[in-house]
Amino acid sequence: MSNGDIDARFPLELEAPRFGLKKPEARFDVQGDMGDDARIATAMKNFVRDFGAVAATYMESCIHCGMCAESCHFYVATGEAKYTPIWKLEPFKQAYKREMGPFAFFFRTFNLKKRTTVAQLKEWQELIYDSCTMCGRCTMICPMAIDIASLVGLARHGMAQAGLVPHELWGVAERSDREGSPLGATPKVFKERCEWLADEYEVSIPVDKARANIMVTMSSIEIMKYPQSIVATAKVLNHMGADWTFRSDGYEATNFGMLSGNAQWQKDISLRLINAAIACGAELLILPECGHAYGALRWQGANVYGKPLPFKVRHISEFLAENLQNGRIRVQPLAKTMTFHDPCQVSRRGGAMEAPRQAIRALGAELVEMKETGGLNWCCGGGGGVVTIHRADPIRYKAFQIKMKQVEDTGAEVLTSTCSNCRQTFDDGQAHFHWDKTMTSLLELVADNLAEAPSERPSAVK
Amino acid sequence: MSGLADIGVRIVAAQDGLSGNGHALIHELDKRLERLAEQGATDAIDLRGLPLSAADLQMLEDFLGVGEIEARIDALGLTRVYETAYAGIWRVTYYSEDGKVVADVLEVTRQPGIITTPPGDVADACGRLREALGDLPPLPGRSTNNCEAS
Amino acid sequence: MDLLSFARGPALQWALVIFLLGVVWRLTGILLLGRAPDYSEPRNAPAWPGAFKLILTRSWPKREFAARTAFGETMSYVFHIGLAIVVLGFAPHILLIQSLTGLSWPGLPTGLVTLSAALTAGALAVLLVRRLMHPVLRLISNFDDYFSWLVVMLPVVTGLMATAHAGPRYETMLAVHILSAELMLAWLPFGKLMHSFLVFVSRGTTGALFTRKGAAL
Amino acid sequence: MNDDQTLEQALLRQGVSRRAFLKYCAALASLMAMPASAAPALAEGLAKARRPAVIWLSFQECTGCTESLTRSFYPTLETLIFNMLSLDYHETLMAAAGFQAEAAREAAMARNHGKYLLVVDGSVSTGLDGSYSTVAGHANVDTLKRAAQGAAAIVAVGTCSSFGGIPKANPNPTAARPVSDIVHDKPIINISGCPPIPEVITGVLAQYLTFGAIPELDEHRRPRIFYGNTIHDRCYRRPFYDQGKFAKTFDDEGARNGWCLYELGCKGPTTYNACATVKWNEATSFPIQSGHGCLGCSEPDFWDKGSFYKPLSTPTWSDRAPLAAGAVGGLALGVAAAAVARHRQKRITEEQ
Repeated sequence: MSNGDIDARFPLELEAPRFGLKKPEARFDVQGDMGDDARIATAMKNFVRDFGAVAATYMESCIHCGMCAESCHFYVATGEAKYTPIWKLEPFKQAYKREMGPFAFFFRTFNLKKRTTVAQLKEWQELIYDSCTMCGRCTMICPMAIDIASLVGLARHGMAQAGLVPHELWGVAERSDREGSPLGATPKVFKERCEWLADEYEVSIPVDKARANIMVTMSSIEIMKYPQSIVATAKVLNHMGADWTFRSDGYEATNFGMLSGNAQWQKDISLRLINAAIACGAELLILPECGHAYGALRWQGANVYGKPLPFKVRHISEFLAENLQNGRIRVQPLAKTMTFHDPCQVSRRGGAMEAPRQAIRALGAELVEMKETGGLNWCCGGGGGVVTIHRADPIRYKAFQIKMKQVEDTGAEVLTSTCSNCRQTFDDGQAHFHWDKTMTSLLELVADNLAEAPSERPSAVK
Repeated sequence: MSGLADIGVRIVAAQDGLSGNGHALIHELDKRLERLAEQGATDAIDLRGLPLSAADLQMLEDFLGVGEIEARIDALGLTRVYETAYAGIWRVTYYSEDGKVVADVLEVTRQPGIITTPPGDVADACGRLREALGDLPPLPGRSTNNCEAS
Repeated sequence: MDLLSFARGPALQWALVIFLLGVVWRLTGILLLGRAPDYSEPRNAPAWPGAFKLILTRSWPKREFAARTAFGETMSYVFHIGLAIVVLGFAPHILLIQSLTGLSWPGLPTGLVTLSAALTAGALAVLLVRRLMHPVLRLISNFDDYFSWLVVMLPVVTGLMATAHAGPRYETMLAVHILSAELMLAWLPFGKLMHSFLVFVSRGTTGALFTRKGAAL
Repeated sequence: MNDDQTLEQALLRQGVSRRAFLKYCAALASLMAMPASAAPALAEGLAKARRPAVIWLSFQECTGCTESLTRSFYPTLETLIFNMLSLDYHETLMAAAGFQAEAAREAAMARNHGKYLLVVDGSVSTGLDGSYSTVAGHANVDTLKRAAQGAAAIVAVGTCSSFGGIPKANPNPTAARPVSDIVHDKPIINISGCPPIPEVITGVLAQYLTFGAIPELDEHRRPRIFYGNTIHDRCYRRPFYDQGKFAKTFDDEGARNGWCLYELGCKGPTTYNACATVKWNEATSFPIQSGHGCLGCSEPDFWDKGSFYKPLSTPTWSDRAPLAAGAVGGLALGVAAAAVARHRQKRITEEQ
């Protein structure tokens, strides 16, 4: 299948409440025209590549207690047993036991674990992609502390190489690798947007400065759907008098290569950011309000690069919190009750859980926590690429109801988060359920409430 | 090396509290006495076959009391028989010739078997009596008695 | 050789040999697989205290999950704690452990141990029914789950029977009890019962990895 | 001989009154844990019983069983039992010796063919055609076979004749066997114990005489009436076991307090006998009461079931080398499995 075909068959839907490709019919998706043997061999090769001591520990440890189901929004919302998190890994576990486990010899010799088949992987495509946001809530309930989300991430590698990814996700990932953005935010589009926004909002937006202390990145969701975020970013950084820049050779923080499971694309996408940051001599790379971008660069970036990164990587919420607390960002009090939706990859799995709360406190707003919050927050249902997959809509909407109930229970006036993917999932859910709550961006709230008389200190801010 | 003398010995008092078995036994006696009264059914309870503490036994003795009859039988050692204050309940204690208790029984009966004359003994006695009678000098004017009927 | 002598003699020796062989085999086979270096800038270093933290804290369920998992967790606690009381509290068991490891501690009254065993057996029975009824558990269960259940249940039941003098004569029942425990020992490394060791490895791994990132535990 | 006399007649002749006999039966019933109300029936049965002839054969034994029997705790009643039996041949107890004794046995066997009770103590040597143990030139095993032919029943007194006992212990140089291994066509009652409790021997004989039938036996052909419970179940120290209170050494606080001897290797839990209830030496005591664990002497192969001082729940072996070998083997297999897996990982990953 050529790339042109994909663009024609699944054109971008830029007017929809959340970005994606045109809705195809329900199906098992297959990319490429490999035979079944080649496909399964490729899947196995890429499954096996990932089996190290950590994955092995996890796969040996499951006691089949079934508790992970109770933590998963897709199981809780639907009651369907197949959405039990550990069940989603069944073919992956099967491959492990047969090929790499300590007793693999017996499993092979006596065929105690059968070879994984293409039919099986096709069946599991829905479980590995459509019904897992890799939110990691199941890790929190597992009595053996098995990190199922990371295993799903690994399982996706084999699926992607074997061409068994849901089309929309494959499509955006491929476009991302090819064009530099999953949603059409090519370098040209990005630069034009920045210029237009600078004019429209009368704000200085440096792009492609040769040297800068801080390199800022954006999510294409923000670029295309929430461009105010670009403005907000610029306002805050300018307010601080920071030495910063966007780079047209490394601005896209989303990494659909990682979400689809294509390790090569993941690397390509990450290296763009890393090389751009190195090129401009940045000491700090700020990741935008995007969940998986944090996991991709903050925690996996250096490993993709193969050595420690020569700059620090921080999420925008961490940056805001630090500078609100040390007074470099000064804000007017925002006397409202506010509830915060933790983006799974930043909070629970990323470890930046306190930063947004510090920022909210610095804003002077009253934070009303949801009943399950922080490390145990319910996922919005759209992460892990799920929001791109149309056939997952029914279960995603069901899962979203859990989220809506949580938000309603707080009674807070403002609903905010630090992930534009969560934000578009909320917007989509809001439209679907005709809900009266709109998700806001914490970054935009800070930018909108900056104190007057910005300090145009020339000194650099680390 | 420590000598045997160094090994202290502590004498632990035997269990002497009431175990409750004595009370259970009295309930049992009540049932069996009722059967004796209504159906004439006799019964016996081996006191040594039951886990009774010294206190239990003492309580039983005090509770049952002593009735009107007491007998001592001298055959291969002593046997002591007495009726308790509750007519129909007898205590029969068998001793060996050197005075050890070999059996201790509560009999629920109108008359314990050990007191009753064994039928064989009666027949033997009859023969012996007649023999003895033959040795007895006859009184003038009387004929010999006959105990064929017994 | 009678059954009891067989159970205490060669059977016990073989069971322990298989047990040790299997446990070491499996742990080594897992831990010696590749381990990729992590170049990311750690949020917390060193991370290993997190391993111990999670090993401890994950033993207690989180309040947020309680409503949905209370029943299964309660039953599991009953049978795990009950089993621990029986295995570690019953004097003859302590003697066995002492004879093998030299470690010893005071035993518990037989009545308490018997009660624990009965509760354990009850909880295990309930959990089996649950496994057969609950759609999730039925879906994810395999031979290992049912066989492991059996080899745990057998020593509990035969132990109770031996204590209660039920079934065959005591010495036979005792031998059957010991043999059933040996079956459990021999099976432990090869099935899910291995979690008695892997729980430390698995929780420790996640604890350390997540502490490094500052992620929620 | 007065073999046709009833027991009652024989006793009366010796001046034992009927009341005395009834009293004896009450004691016997109590001893055998029969219901007290059964005493009159027992008396009636025994009174009418004929005195059976008894032939007592001693093989590979230590005379402990006979010693035990002659130390029964009610001397008068004990005499009574002997009065009930017509003990026609017992090498240790009989006055006759040599050819006279042999002749007496042959005569008794012929006279009571098919009716006599054969009592055996000692195990039967079968090695070298039985020549390890002979009496008057006859191998024990042959004497037993011959005597068994005319026996109504066989009573094996002691663990040696019941189960082989110490002569049969490893390495069993004389190929010693129990009676039940040699004789297959006669009823056999085993009265095991090393030695058996004297009251148990007399009790079983009395019961056989009274009812004229083999009593109810357990798997090891022992009368359930005496061998129905374990020492442990009837032990006065049992409450300490249940409370988890154990003597750890023979001179510690627990031992002084009379706590349970399980940890010192007591075999009470797996030993069936009446020691804890009937006791020994005029009901004075029994091993556990005097501070030593039960050796399990009334059980088959008690000599070969591991140390007397190792608790029942512990291994009978102490060699840990196989365990270490297992762990080392596991390590080797684990390393090999990981190496193979990594090799496969490399191969699978690189092949295209």
